Amino acid sequence: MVTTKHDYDDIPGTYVFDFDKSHDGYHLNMFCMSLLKAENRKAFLADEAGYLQQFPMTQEQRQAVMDRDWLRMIQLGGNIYYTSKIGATDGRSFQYIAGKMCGMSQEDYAKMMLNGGRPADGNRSKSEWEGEKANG
Amino acid sequence: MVTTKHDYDDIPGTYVFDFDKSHDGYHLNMFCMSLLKAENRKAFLADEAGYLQQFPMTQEQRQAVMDRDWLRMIQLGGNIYYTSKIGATDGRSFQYIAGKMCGMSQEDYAKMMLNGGRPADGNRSKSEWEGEKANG
Amino acid sequence: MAKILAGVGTSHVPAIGAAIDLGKTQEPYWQPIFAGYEKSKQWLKEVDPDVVILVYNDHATAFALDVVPTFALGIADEYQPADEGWGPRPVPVVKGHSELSRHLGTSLIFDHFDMTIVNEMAVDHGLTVPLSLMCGQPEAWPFKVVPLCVNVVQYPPPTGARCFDLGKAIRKAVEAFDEDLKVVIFGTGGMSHQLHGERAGMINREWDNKFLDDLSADPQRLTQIPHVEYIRETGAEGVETVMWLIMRGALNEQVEEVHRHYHVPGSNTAVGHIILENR
Amino acid sequence: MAKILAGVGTSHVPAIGAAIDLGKTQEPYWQPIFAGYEKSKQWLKEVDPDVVILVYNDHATAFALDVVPTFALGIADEYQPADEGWGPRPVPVVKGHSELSRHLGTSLIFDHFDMTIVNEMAVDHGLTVPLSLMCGQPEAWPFKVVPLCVNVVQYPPPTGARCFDLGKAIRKAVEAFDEDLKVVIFGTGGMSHQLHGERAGMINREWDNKFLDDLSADPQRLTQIPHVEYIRETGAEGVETVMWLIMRGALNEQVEEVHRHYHVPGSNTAVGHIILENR
Ligand SMILES: [Fe+3]
Ligand SMILES: [Fe+3]
Repeated sequence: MVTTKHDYDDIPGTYVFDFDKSHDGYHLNMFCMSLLKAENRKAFLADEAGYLQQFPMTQEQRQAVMDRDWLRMIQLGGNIYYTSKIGATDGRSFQYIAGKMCGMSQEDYAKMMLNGGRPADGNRSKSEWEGEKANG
Repeated sequence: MVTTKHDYDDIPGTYVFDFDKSHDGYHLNMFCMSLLKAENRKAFLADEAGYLQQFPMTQEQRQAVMDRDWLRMIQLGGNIYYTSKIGATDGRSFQYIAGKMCGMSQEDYAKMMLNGGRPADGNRSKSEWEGEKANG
Repeated sequence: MAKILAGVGTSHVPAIGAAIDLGKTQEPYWQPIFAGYEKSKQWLKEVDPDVVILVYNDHATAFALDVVPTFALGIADEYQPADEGWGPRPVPVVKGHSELSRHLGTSLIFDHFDMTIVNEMAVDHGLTVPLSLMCGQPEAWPFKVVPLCVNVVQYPPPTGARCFDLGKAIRKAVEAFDEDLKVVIFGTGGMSHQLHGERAGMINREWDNKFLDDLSADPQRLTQIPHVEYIRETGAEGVETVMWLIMRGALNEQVEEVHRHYHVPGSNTAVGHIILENR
Repeated sequence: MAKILAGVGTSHVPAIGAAIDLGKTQEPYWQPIFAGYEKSKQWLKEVDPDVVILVYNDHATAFALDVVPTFALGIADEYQPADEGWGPRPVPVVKGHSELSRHLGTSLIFDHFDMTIVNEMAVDHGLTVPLSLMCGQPEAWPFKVVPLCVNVVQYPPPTGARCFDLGKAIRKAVEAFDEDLKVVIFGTGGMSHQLHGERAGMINREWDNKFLDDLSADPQRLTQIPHVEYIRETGAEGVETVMWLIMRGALNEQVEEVHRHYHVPGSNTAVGHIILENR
């Protein structure tokens, strides 16, 4: 495995969905894609573990899905446009998922957005985050 | 309908599969694509007219398929890589279809190929064909 | 001869589509967003285009990760609104201008753009939300659409410079089309949004507005912005604003900004909108 | 550092694959075709590449007319031989070099080639027949493959000049890849063939051989051949020979022709084959 450095590696709290991520997350994301169909959503909710066995994902990816660990899914190659289909299947809003990923309640996240969103200042590079939380 | 002139219009016995042809032949070709699957080949052979109704082709296209009019299919937007799947479904060789399109028996066509193929001389432009047959 | 009269930049947030479809446009949360499009709707009615070239991205709907085209051009007669998981949006079918599309496809490939040609495709909120924002809720869309779908989901998207050059090639092709058509081009997506990770919800109002300024004042600068700057400054998914440069490239060097609207928040993102007329 | 050592041009006629799979290679009809590849098999064993970049076209197998990419680059770990209607060919699975593919994809998009990126795809005779011709019938293919699938079915294919430039960009990307790899590039398809219409079966031995001559003597001339000339002179489907120019573009300006083979007929077409070494 060649580990390439990228100009975006220094950006905090961000997992650029490049070819490496896409490669690692392929089957996780294609599982999410299957949830576009109502009958698949039903089958998934009825037996999550069984449904996930159809897809050659890693066990870690399956666990992250079953735990609804939204951040972990992203770290394991999930793409937000795909994983949010799991949220839709659960009847969760996008803001709920977004909040979870940054450790905020849906209410606090929504309030942050109403107040103009998370500022760019303090959130541009990893060094700005060292020792402190995301600047929300 | 805008009718565009092309630099290839003058080439005889040739139906360049451009976007116009692709547009007109889309459903005909997608029907052919369905024959990649064994169960579809079986269903098609069992009830050709019924099977073709699934595809929003023109009636003329359907008739050309049922008549195995290989040249007509091409003229109506079929692409040879697609229509040859009908030949494969019938258990016909590619040379049989090729011969039919140029009005030759499979034997004569095969013999022409063994003798070096149809020459380019005399087959480059429509004017060379006027009043005579293809130079085989 | 066909002619491009103007360009429109606009966000295409899915929640905006839902707000329209559910009749929530007058609610306090949504009202300020839609207010910014009132003038635009009037403007578009007056321009009355025959065709809109609509640059957008698909969001894991018509395309998945098996096959990801950088530039996919639709050449069909119509495009069905996609079922994104909760039924298709209740909007009219999108009628294509297949002849213009085919002409564009041929011209672009000969001009060395490596287009993916699409004969059949459902269109998601990325394409239909801009139509709703600019046209409201008509029985039928008042113009035909040439969809141009750009990959911005799987990194790397095309560069800003490539997008701008594609816009120029589109303009050249449109102007060579042998039918009198009034054409408007939409660049959609963006602006600031980071939809994932611990930095979700980032908004950079200053950066976004400088981008809007320079669409008329200094588009060349915009073509030189590297992807990493979009990602760092406006959020990972903010890189999709690069699609606006296709629209900009299709316009004259000199354009007039006739309308601008910027609002935060539209769900998780900034909503940006601009209208540029050729002069 | 990775390095491209040589290029191979070869036809990829499906009937050749069938002849191999059915054990007919020594029959009088087929023997002269396969005889021309004996030296090539030996040559390839000696070069012993780690990776082959295999330029080919799909024939209504993995891609249909709904979505037609001009250039589709595979980045998967493996590719299954496709079922083209009578079961998959009995050949080994094709192992990808995903890391090199991903590196190529990124580099090419930043170099303004509008690649379609493919994470999963079956590969038809266009890819597997050249492998059989060059390697025989091994238990496993002796190298990894980066598949590059080019549209030559729906007109227009990319121009010869664009193909040549893509070859150059591939070479640049390969040479920037941070692992010692011996790479060979195959350009496949062609030569003379007209598979449809009243002119089916046309063969132009003279034109084909001039093309083979100029791959080493004057590749610049070849990049200027318009599609209409391929179609008129070598048959409508003969235009797929344009793919050989991607191979040629990836080599040095000066190359040595170490082997050539030309035979008529291979089913409906001319079978052409060449090996060019960088020098
Ligand atoms: Fe978007
Ligand atoms: Fe081929």
